[in-house]
Amino acid sequence: MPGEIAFYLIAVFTVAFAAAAMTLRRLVHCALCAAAAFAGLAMIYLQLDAEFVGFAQLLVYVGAIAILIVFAVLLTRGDEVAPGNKQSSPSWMAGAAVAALVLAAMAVAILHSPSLHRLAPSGAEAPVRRIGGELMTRYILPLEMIGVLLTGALLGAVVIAMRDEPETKQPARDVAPKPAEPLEALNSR
Amino acid sequence: MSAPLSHYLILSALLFSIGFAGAVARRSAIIVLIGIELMLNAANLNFIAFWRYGPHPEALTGVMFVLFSIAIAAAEAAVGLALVIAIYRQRKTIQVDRLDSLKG
Amino acid sequence: MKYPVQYLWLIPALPLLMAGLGALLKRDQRRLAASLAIGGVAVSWLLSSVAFFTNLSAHPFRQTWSFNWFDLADTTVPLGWVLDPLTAIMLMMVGLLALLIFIYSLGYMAHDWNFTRFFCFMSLFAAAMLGIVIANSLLLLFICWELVGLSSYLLIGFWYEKPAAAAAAKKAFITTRIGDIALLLGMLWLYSQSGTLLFYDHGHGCLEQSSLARLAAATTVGGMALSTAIALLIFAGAVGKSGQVPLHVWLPDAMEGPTPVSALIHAATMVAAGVFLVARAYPLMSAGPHPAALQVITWVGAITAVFAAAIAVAQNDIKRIIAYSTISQLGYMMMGLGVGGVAVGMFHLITHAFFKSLLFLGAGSVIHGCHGEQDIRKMGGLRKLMPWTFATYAVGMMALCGVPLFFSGFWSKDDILRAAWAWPVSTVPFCLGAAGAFLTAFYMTRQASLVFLGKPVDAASPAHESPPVMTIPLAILAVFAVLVGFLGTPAWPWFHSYLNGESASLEPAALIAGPQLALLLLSTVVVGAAFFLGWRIYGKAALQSSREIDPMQKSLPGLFGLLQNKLFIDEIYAATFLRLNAAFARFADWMDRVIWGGAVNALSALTVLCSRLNRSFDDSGINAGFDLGCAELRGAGGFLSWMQNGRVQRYLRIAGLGLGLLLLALIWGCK
Amino acid sequence: MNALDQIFISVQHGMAGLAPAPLQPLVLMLLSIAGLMAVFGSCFALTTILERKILGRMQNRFGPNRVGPCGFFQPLADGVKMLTKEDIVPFSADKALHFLAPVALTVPVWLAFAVLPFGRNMSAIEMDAGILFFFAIGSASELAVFMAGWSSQNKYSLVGAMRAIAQMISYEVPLVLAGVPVLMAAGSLSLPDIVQAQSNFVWGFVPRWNVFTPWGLAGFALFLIAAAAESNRCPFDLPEGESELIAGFLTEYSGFKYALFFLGEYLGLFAVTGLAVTLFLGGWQAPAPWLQWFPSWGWFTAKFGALIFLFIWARATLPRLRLDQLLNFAWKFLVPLALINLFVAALWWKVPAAMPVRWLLCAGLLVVPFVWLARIWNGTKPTQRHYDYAG
Repeated sequence: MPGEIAFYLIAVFTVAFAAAAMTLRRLVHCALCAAAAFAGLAMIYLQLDAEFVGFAQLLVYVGAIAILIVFAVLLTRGDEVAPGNKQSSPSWMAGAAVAALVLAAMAVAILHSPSLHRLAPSGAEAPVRRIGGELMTRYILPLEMIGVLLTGALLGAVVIAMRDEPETKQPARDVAPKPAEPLEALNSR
Repeated sequence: MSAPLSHYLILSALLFSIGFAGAVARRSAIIVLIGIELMLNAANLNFIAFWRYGPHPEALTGVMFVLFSIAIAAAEAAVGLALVIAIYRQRKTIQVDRLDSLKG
Repeated sequence: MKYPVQYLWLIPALPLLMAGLGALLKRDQRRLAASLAIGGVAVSWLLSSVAFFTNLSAHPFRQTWSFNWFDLADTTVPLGWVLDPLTAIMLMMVGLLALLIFIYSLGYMAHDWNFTRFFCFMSLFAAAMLGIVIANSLLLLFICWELVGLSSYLLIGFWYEKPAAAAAAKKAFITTRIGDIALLLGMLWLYSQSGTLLFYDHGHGCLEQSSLARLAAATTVGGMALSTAIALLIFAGAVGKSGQVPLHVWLPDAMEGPTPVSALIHAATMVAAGVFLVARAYPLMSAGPHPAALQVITWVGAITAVFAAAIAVAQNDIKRIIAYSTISQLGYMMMGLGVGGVAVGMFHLITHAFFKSLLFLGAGSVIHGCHGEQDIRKMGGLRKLMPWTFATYAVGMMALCGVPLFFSGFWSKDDILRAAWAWPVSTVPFCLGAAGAFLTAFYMTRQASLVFLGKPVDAASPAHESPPVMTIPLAILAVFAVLVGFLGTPAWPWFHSYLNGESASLEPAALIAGPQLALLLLSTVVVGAAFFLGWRIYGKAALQSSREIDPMQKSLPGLFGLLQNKLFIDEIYAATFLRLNAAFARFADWMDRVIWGGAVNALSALTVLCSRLNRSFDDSGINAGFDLGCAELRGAGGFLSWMQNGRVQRYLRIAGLGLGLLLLALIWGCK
Repeated sequence: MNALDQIFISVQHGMAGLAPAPLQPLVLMLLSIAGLMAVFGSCFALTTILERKILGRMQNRFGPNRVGPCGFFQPLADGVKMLTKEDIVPFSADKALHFLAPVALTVPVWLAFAVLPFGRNMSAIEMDAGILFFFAIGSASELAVFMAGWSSQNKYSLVGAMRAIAQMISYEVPLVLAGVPVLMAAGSLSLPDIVQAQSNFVWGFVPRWNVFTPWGLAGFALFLIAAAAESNRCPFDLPEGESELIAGFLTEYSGFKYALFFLGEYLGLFAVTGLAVTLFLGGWQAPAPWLQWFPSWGWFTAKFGALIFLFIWARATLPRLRLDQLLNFAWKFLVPLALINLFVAALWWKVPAAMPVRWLLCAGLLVVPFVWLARIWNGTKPTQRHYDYAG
């Protein structure tokens, strides 16, 4: 019973923050609400006995992605709300309608599924040691691929976001690593 | 630890739809990205729920999938936001409805 | 030395590795980049030769090897390679040409500041092309197919700072993508029907008897055999890649790329990949009692052959002429496949690969010598200034025209004409083919006269001969352009027997048996007449100093103008696409405002819909007179462009709508 | 001895035994929380006054010496002052975020203490992925710093927050990487397991702590440096550099909220120091077999105090870095070294344990890149930097 209450509390928390993240006016608020929603999901993972995944979610989403989003908001001056500037796209009703359709379809599907009232088998757990073992044996190839992908994404992100130097003749300055860049950009404001 | 599986699925569907609605209805590219992340997370929640409630929780497949998915989401967010910043430099806007140079 | 088939992957892997290494090099490591690329392709050519000679004496003549790529629940997705005569021949050809053209590029690209990147892309291309050749799975073939398209895109747009090059790259990529989508659909369909994408799998492959019989027996829309439908979809992919009508528009523009690229990709290998695909899937194409797919292939090929040859007559850019000639020759190959089978088409593919890359490299040499000038009206008299280039070019030209007996093009083209003559369905393709041969000889005469004969004009005056690193590959290619033809003469059809896994015998009598002799004479006469006519019109013109106006333009201005503007195909596409796009954009606008905005006045909305539809019908009705094929294409393009208004959110919305509908359909389907 | 060692546990269970049975787990938990908050809260007070006195001594002056005996009631006085001060919220500030930021900073830091083993059987939660929890929780503080800086609507605050985030992100990488070899050695992410893996003694008297291996020593040094930066300690305290940024993201905070930030920073330092003790210094293990009579939490406290003293000492000795030096140091020096260290640690377990050879090989593999990198970065002259906003 306490588990159930905890679940509903966290679920309401998560959905509320997710909705806030999608509807609030200021982008910074949206980003922070999204971070809270991600944290709520991490709690749900913990509640589902997926300890490792929950912490990974927290580390990656709250620790990294939320920060990235916040940086992006500041660098694109997305937090400055002009009075007459509308935040929703012209045909947002169509979007909302499609989203509602999707929700309805999924809800119908879920409510008709035979696994509707299945309860969790007890004793399921994902010990870190076993996750590590599986990662190093059965999932070694995906793991390597993820490594390659992350490297590529890192390089790609740096290259894309790198500022084009106006004068190329100048010998390459001591290029500051990536996190320093947003700061420089910020300083120049 | 006794909420039935369907509640998790409904929660996931809700998150997915919220993310989707945000992604299609807001003008800011950053919100669109957040919405996409939410959708990804909803999918992850499904994986974890099915892993936990499935007949073979010892197989760890759902957990593994989510771990990989989180890693990919991180890469996606990094590249996506870098693109947003690059677009902002170029076009001075990140409102997706004004980025239509690919118009056919 | 035997080549074990499971190591066949080494052949494409080497250039791929070199491409990867090349990508890591710095811009000034030119020597290293070139040696890596050339070394990689040389070793893989050596391996190809070993594989070829292994296959020559192999028994059975087709060996395959496959492995599981990944498992998805109960489904396994295997990939694999095949070593059969088709593969072996293509491996030899691609490897050798790639090697020669890489070496040639050393000279041609010597002054380019992106030298290392060029070799990286070229290696990538070579890897992908070799991958297509060895693939024993339509999936692997498709992967490599897309990689080839990608590297073609990269190389056409190699000088991306030129807007024309960037546009041409985009055009090539997008146009071929239309065909690729059809190929993808065909692939998926084939998979859903036969359950495998392996070509040959010890009796279980999709090109083997059991599966073919099943596919040919089943019927689909309009009573068409399933095998025919799939074959046509696959052929659509080949149409895109091989520049057949109506998707040929990208190939002439692709000449914006560096000339070695044109020679390797847009003459010898990649565009021939479409032909190769049809040859590879030939069992599927010809399955069943009434292989309708082959008829389509024949007609498309024959029309392309004449159509492109006609346009080539009036072009002035030295590379564009050869590009249209390539399209035309690809049409011949398709026709050969349609009427005569794998061997006929493939033989022309091989001979064409050699003489056409020779011509391209020769043209490159001319351009190099004339400091980037490409307009043949501004050239002339290069015969004396560039003797090596002239001699090799002449060989290539005569091979292309089909000058009797000693040139490869003669034998392969004759092969096709003979098969077309014997085609039971219709004799029109034969006539079209003969007409095409005439036009080919004519435009080549025109080009050669204007470029090499007469006195030097304008740009040609300071021309110089190219360095040996360029002329030696030319000479080697010229030798091949002559010799390859003797592999498939009617007297000693070694090529055909090899492809069919038989052994050839020398029968000189076959040369004069049946209609053979008459056909040989006929094509000789056609070529001779064309040479004569060309010489009459242009041989003299070449002697004049100023030729701003083409002699044909003087006598037949209307026809010439039409041809010079490529029959206005580009303009027609542009006009219709734009027009329909506008109509669909209005439609989209309407959707947004009325359906989503609120269904309050649904009745009036219906009226508006009717009137708008009416109007768009009127609009396109006025523009009637265009043939049916283009109209269909136009519709498809218009629909696609409605969805592509460039705003991601529209795409997302459509995707979401699709997801919702799919789910609902599934739910109802399950009940 | 055992009774003394387990005295806190016994007391906790004894008190929980008074509660009705169904509530006992809850009561146990609450007692742990109360204990942690009491101990580290007072530790915070003690550290502030000790730091000021030690700094005073090192700078050849008296520290605070007015309030109470030898000035030891100074923290109390400070506390009273802080709590009674007016709470000022800037007019243009984002009120909600301005209020939430100190909370969001302090709460995760308290949570991080939950997994640290302070003595034998003395960790509030025994978690399978304890160290992962520690770092995951720690990452939340970056968002809190951002909230503080952004909600103040003040340029200095924003710049300070951005600096702090950049610094925290950058130093989190070497921090985690320096810890990874220990996890490899212990084969577990659970902190009690890691301590257990460092029990025993080599040759009967050298403790088998990680710091006594080449990779452990290097990892310990890297970890301490990164930890100092993570908790904004001198010489890495430029996000709140009072002379440059009028205290950075703290500018607009006063009174109780300011006190919370202050508390949060010190608690962060304590948490990461406790982790360093656990990972490298054998946690609560005694340093010699004949010293095992001393209670385990005593050893932990001793090591902990020594490390805190080290941090205070560093503050008195080293000058503050410049921002570009700070980030270059993280990415171009610490991260490569940490990666090399990771490799060396892997090698350590693969090379047969013929002691001298293994030692020499691994130490050499670490020292050579260290010297090389140090020479490279020492040789580069500081470059002229352009500050657009200055003019």
